[in-house]
Amino acid sequence: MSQPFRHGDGDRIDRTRPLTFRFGDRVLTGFGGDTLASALLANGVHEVGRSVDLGRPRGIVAAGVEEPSALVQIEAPFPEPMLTATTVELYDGLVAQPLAGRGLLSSEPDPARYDAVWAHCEVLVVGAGPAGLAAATDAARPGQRVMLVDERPPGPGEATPAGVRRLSRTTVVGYYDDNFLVAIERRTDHLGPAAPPNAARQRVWRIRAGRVVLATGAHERSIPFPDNDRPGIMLAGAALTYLRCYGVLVGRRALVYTTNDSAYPVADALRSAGAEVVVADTRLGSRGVPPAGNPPAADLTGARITEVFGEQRVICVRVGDRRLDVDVVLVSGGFNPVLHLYSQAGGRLRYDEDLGALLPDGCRQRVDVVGTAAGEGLPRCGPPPLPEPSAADSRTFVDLARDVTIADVRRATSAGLRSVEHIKRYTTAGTAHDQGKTSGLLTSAAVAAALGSSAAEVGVTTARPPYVPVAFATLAGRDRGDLFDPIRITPMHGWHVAHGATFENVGQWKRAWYYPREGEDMAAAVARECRAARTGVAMMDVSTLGKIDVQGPDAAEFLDRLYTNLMSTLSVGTVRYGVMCGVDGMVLDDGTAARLGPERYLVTTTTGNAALVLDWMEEWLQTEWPRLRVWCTSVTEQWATVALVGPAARGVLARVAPDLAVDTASFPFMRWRDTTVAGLPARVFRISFSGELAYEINVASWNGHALWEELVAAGAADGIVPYGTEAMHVLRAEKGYPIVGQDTDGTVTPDDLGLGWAIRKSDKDFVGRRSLSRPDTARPDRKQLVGLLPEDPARHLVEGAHIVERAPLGPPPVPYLGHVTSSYFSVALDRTFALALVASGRQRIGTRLFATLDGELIPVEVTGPVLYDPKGARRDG
Amino acid sequence: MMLITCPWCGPRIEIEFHYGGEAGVAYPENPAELSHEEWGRYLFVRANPKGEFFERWCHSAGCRRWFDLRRDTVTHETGSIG
Amino acid sequence: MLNTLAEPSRPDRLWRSVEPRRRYQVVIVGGGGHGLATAYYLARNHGITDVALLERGWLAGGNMARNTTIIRSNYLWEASAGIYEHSLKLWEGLEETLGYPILFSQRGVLNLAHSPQEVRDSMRRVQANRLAGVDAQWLEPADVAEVCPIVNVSPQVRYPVLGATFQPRAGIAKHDYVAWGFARAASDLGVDIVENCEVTGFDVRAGRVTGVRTTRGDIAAETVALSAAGHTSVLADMVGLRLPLQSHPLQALVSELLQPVHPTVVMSNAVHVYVSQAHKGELVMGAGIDAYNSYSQRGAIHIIERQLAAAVELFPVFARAHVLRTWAGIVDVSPDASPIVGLTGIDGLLVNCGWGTGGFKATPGVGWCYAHTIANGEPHPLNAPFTLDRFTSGALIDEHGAAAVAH
Amino acid sequence: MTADRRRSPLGGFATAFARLDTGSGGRLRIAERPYPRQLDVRAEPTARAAAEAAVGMALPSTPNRINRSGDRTALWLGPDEWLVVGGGGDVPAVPESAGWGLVDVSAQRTAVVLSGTAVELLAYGCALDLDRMGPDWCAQTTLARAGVILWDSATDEICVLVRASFAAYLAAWLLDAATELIG
Repeated sequence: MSQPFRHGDGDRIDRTRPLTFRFGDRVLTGFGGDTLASALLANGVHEVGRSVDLGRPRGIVAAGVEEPSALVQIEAPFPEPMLTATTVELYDGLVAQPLAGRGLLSSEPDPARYDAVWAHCEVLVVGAGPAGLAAATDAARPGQRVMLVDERPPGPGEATPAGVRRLSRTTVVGYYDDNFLVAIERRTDHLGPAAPPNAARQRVWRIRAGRVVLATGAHERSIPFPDNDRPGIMLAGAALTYLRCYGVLVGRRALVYTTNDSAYPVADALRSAGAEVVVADTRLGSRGVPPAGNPPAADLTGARITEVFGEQRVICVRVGDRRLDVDVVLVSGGFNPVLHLYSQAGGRLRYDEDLGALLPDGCRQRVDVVGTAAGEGLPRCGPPPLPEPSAADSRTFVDLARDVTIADVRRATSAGLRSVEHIKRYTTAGTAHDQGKTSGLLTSAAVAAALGSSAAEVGVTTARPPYVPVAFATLAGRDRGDLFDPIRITPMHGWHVAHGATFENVGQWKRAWYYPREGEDMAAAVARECRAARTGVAMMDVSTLGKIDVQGPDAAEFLDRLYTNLMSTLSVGTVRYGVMCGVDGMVLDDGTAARLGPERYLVTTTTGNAALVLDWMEEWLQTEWPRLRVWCTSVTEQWATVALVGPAARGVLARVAPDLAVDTASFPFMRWRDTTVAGLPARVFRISFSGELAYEINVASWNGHALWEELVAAGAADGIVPYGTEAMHVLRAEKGYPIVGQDTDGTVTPDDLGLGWAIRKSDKDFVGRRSLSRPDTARPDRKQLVGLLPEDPARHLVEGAHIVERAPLGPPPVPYLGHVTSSYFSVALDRTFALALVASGRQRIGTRLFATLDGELIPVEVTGPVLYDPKGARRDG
Repeated sequence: MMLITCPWCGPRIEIEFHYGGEAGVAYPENPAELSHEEWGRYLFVRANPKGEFFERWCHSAGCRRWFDLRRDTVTHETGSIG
Repeated sequence: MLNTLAEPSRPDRLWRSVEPRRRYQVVIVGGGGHGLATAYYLARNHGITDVALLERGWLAGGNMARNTTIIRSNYLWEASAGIYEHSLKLWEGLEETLGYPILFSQRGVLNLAHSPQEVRDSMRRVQANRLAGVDAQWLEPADVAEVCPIVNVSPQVRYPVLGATFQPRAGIAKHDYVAWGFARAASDLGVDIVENCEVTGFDVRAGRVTGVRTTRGDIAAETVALSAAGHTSVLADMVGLRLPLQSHPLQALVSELLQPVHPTVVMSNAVHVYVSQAHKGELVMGAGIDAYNSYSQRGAIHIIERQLAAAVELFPVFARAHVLRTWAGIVDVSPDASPIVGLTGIDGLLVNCGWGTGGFKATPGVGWCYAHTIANGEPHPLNAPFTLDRFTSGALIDEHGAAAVAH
Repeated sequence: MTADRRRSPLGGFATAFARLDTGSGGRLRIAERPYPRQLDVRAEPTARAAAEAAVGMALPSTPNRINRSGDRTALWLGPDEWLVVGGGGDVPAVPESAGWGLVDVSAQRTAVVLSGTAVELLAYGCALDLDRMGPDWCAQTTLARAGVILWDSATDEICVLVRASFAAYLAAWLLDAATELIG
C-alpha cells in the first residue's frame, strides 16, 4: 500500500496533487505540500542516511531547519549537496540520495539564475507564527512599510495582515550593522524541473529595517540516552507537526519521552490518530499537567531510557525495568529559543535556569524579540537530564550531525580543555550543517557535567551568519560572466573589434593590444605596428588616459604642490610632462599638464590611475588646502583621443586639419591648439610617447568613432597603421620612458627612474619631497632604471628576470641587484632590449651583468635607458 | 553593512564611501624642518584604538566630500563629531 | 594528490592551564600561535623555562582559530623569503618536533595571474624565490589545469587565468592542532600557560618595563614580549608606544563537508579568492579585508558576496556548495605589509606584530626568531630586517605586491 | 560642420531596448536619450549668483534636489557643485578670479531613461530607498558596479546618467536584471 502512514488531512498538503519521487533506489509517492521528510515518513521510511564518522544509520529527527541528521543529496533536476530532507519541498521528478556525511559537487555548470534586490521597511518581522503575525498586524499602518518574512511556504488559508508585505520561503540568514538583514528567498526550488529558466532560482534580499521584530520561535531539543540516534527516535514536536501539517503518523507504537508538559498534547494527538502511546516523564512523581484539555497522565515517572534495541530502526526500548516495543520514540528535552539573529545583531544572551536555555538580554540595535523566541510559554523544565557516566556514553550523542558523544566531551575535558570553544574544536560539536541548533545546549550541559560546573558558566559558542546554509552561487548573484566587473570601452571600441584587434584588460578597460593581420602572430603584428610608427604613420586609441579639468584662481599653485616640477611657470598654450609622488616620495603617477588659460589646466593621468589621482587631488584640496580656490572635474570620457604618430603624421594631420598651421615653427613640440579636424571641433596636443613626431587629437567622445575613421581614410595614402598597447609599450621603452605600474612598483622614486630633471630646483615643497631625503631614499646605491642589451641580440629576457653581478650563481640565498621591468624585441634596433631596475644602475652603465632565468645566466650589457634616438632628433619629424 | 551618514547626502551604505583613517593628522607646516623620526611618524603612525575613533571618510560615490566621523571600532556605531 | 579524509587523532592530554606566579623571567602577552611557538622555542632552543604565556581568553582563540591555514614562503623580497622559508622548513619537521599530528599537507599553492602586469609580477617573484632558495615555478594555464582541474582556465571569462606561480612545498595544516601541539610541548617543558588572564597595564620603572598588571594580579618579569596580533596597538598604548599598525577585519568562511574535489590551494589576489579543501572535506575560503579599522570579529556581507562571485567564476564546480559559517579575525596591518619583530626602544619590552594576513604560516619561524631575540636581547638575523626603525629610514619591505590580501 | 556623425554610447542597444518594451508588455521601458547638454558648475557661496546668471537658472541649495527651468534642469551634486542638464547655446565663459567655474561635460555621460517599473528594476542594484526620495530628487550613487547620477526626470520616469565608458556595461546589466519581465 502506498503511503501507509498517511492519516487524515494535513493542513499543508494537497491530497488532490499526488507526486512521484525517487529516494535511493525506491520510487515513492507523496502529495503537493509535502517535504521530502514528510513524504518519506508517510511511506514508513525513517532511515535516510549514515553518519559522517561512525557510519551509523540516521533518521529524521525534526521537521524544519534545525534537523541535525536527515541529510540528503539532490540528484535531479540539478545536483545539490547536503540538504536536510525536512526543508526540501517535494516535487514531481525529485531524485534524492541518502547522504553519508559528505556532499558531492556536480561537475555540470549550474544552469540556474540568481539575483539580489534591495528592500527598505520601517518594520521587519521575522517569522510568521502567531507572535510574528500579531507583531506584523500591530505594526501595519498607513505610510509604514511592514515586511513579514517566513521560511516556510505559504500555508493554505494563511492570511497576510493588511498592509503587510509577506515573503514566504524566505529565510533571514544574517543580521548585520545598522539593522541590515540579509534573507534568502527560494523561488523556484519547489517547482523542480518545471522551474521557468528565466526566473531566479534564489534571491538575496538586502533589507534595511527601521525596527526588527524577531518572532523566530524555539527549537525543541533532545534528551541524551544510549543509542539516542537510532532512526525512529525524533523530537516530540516534530511528530505533531508531521501529523497536523502533513497528515503523517510517524509511528504506530510510540514512546513519548519528556522532561516537560509540552509532549502531552503530542501523545494525545497520536493516540487520537490511533497510535499506542506510552508517556515516560523524567520528572519524579509528576502527573504531567499539559497546558489544556483533559490530560492523559504519565505512564512512567522519574523515567530514564537505558537501552535502545534496533539498528536501522528503533524496535524496543528499556525504560527502568520495563521493555517497551515501539516503532518511534518521541523526545522532548525542552526548548531553545531561536536567537541566532539576535546574537548576530550584537544582542546579549543570558542563561535562564528555569528554561535551561538562553534568553535575550539587551541589544544595541533596534530589535525586539517576541513569542517563544523570548521564552514566552515555554516549559520551565530546566536542562535535560544527563545519564550517569557509563560505558554507554560512547553511544550517547549530544551532536548527531558530528557524531559527538558524551564520552567525546568527557575525553576533551580530561585532556585538560575547559573552554567550550576548545571542546567544540576538539569534538567538532556544533560545526556541522546545522551549526548545533538542537545540540548546542546539550553539549554545554555535558561539558558542565564533566567539569562539575553549570551550563550558565560554560555558555555556548557564538552564532555566526548564515543562520542556514546558503549556496555559493546564491550569494554570487548576477555578478557573473561579463557582469562580474564592468567592461569599460572607448568610443572606437566597435572599430577595433571589427578590425580584428586582440584586447588586453587594463583595469576595467578593454584596450586594443595589437591588430593581427591574416597569418600574423603577435610578434609579427607588433613589429609591423612599430615599424609604421617609426617610418611612416600610425595611430592609436588613447582615449582611456585619465583627464582632469583643473580650474580656479589657485589652479597653478595647487598643481605646483602636487607635481614634482612646477606647473605655474607654464604659459597658456603649452604642455609639460609631470610626475606625482605619494607622501612617501614614491612615484604615484605621471602624465601631462596643459595650460588652457591663466586659471585653467587639463591634466592627464595613466589609464589605471585616473580615479586615484582625482581622489588624491580632492583629498588634498578638501582636507589640507581648503583655502585654495580650485575645482577638479573628471573629463576622461568627455574626450576621445587619438595619437597620430610617425614621420608622416604631419602630412596626414594637415590633410584633415586645414585651419591648423602644422609646421614646427607654428606648432612646436609641447604645445596645444584648438582647431577643426575632419570637420570636428578638436584640441590637438603636440606631445609624443614614442619619440616620433606625434599629435594627440581630442574630440568630444561621441565624435571619436568619426575622427578615427576619418584619420584611417586620410592616412590611407601613407599606409597608416592602427597600433595597440603592445607596440606603444615597445616604442616608449626604446626611448626609456617608464610606465607607472610596470617599471615602478610603489618603491621607486622619480630619481630612481632617471627623472631627477623633473624635480624642481627651487626649495618650494611638493607632496612627498621630504621623503626623498630620508636615509634610505637618499642612498646613492638605490635601484635605478637602466637599459639592458643581451649579448646575444636575439635573446629575449623575460620580464621579471633578476640581475646578478657574477656567474656562476653561488648557493642560495643569492644576492641580486634588481630585475627586468620591461623587455621587447625592437624593430628599430633590430635586436632585443630591456629596461631594468638595478642597484647603482647608472654607475654600472657599460658593465656586464647577468640576467637569471630559472637558474640560467644570460650575459647583458648595461646601458642608459634611452636606446633609440638619444638626441631626440626625430621629435619634429 | 554599515549605514554611514554623509553630512550632505544623508545615510548611505558603506560601499559608497572611501575610508581615510584617523582624523586630524595635518600635513606638517614645514616638512623640511622635521627630523627623520618626526617625518616617519607623520607618514606611518596613526591611532588604532579599540572603541571610540575619530576618523575620516569620503563620500566617493556621492558628493565626493571628505568629512570626519566618530565611530566605535567594536560596535561600529557611528555619530557625527561635534 | 587528493586530500585524505582521515579523522585526526584526539590526544588524551594537552596543556596545563595554571594560576600565574607573581614573577617570571619572561612574560609573553598573547596566547596565540606566535606566543605559543615563542614560548616553546624559548624553552627548547634557549633553555628558558621560567616563562608565563598570558592569554586574555581561551588559548589560541584569536586569529589562530580564525585563519585559513595556508602555509607558503614564496614572498618577494629576500628578507621576507628568509623568515617565511625558515618557517616552512620548520613546518616540514613540526609533527616530529612536537610529537603531535598537525595534519601538515604539502599540496602546493597556486597564485593566479589575471593580467599581463600580474604575469610580470609573478615571473619576478618566481625568479626572486629561486635565488632565495624557495621552490617556485611558473605555470601556463594548461599546467594550472593539470595541478588543479577545477580551475576555469577558459580565456572567455572576464579576467582569464593567464598563468600562475606554483610552490609545491606549500600547503595547509590544522590550525587548532598546531596551537595545541605547541601548547602541550611548551607546557611539558615547564612553561606556564595562563588562560583568561588579560593584561590591563604595564609596570614601568625608570623607563624600563618590569612587569604587567593583569586581571589575575600583577606579574613581574625581566622581559615582556608582546605577541597579540590585532590587539597589539591596545597594549602598546598602555606604555605610550605608538606603532604603525591598523587593525582590520579579515573575513573567512567554510562550506559543508564535501567529497574531495580540490587537490591544492588556490589564491587569486586580483579577484580576492583563496581556497583550499580541509582534510575533513570542507572548503575553507578567505575573503578580502574590510577597508576600515575594526576590532569586531565580523565583517560586511558585500565582501563575502564579492568573494563568492569570484570563486564561482574561477571554480564553476563550487556553485552549489553551501556557506555554513562566516567569521572574521582582526589583523594588524603595517604600512609595508611586512611584520615588525624585535626591540621597541623601551627596555624590557619586545614586540612581534604587523603580520597582517600572514601570521599563521610564519608561526614556527617567528616563534624561533622571536625567542632568539628575547633570549639574546638582539634580533635573530632573519628578523633583523623587520625593525621599527625602517619606518624612519624608509627602508621598507614592501610586500603589497606579493601579499595583497591573499596571504 | 558636415553632417552629424556622432555616435551615442548606447546606439547599439536600441533594438534590445525595444524588445524589452514589447516583451514586458510596456511595463518597463528603457531608452537612451543621447547627447544631453551637461555643464558641471562649481561656485563659492559668494559667486553663486554670478554662476546662476551665467547658466541662466537658479541652482538648488538643498542636497540631492533639482531645479527645473524650461528645458534645463540643475542637479545638486555637492555643496559647491551642480550639473545643469539640457538647454543649448554656447558654453558660458568663466571670467578670471570669478569664484565660480564651469566645465562642459556633455559627452562625459549619456542619459538612460527608465519608465514603468523603474523603481523595481533599480532595486536590483541600487541601495537607495527610492520610494522615499520625495519630489524633484537626484542622487549620485552606485547602480550595480557603476557610478551613476539618478534623477527624477519626469512623472513615472527616472533618468540615469552614466559615464560613457560604463554605459554598455550598465545597459547589459539592466537588460539582464529585466530578464524575468521579458520571459
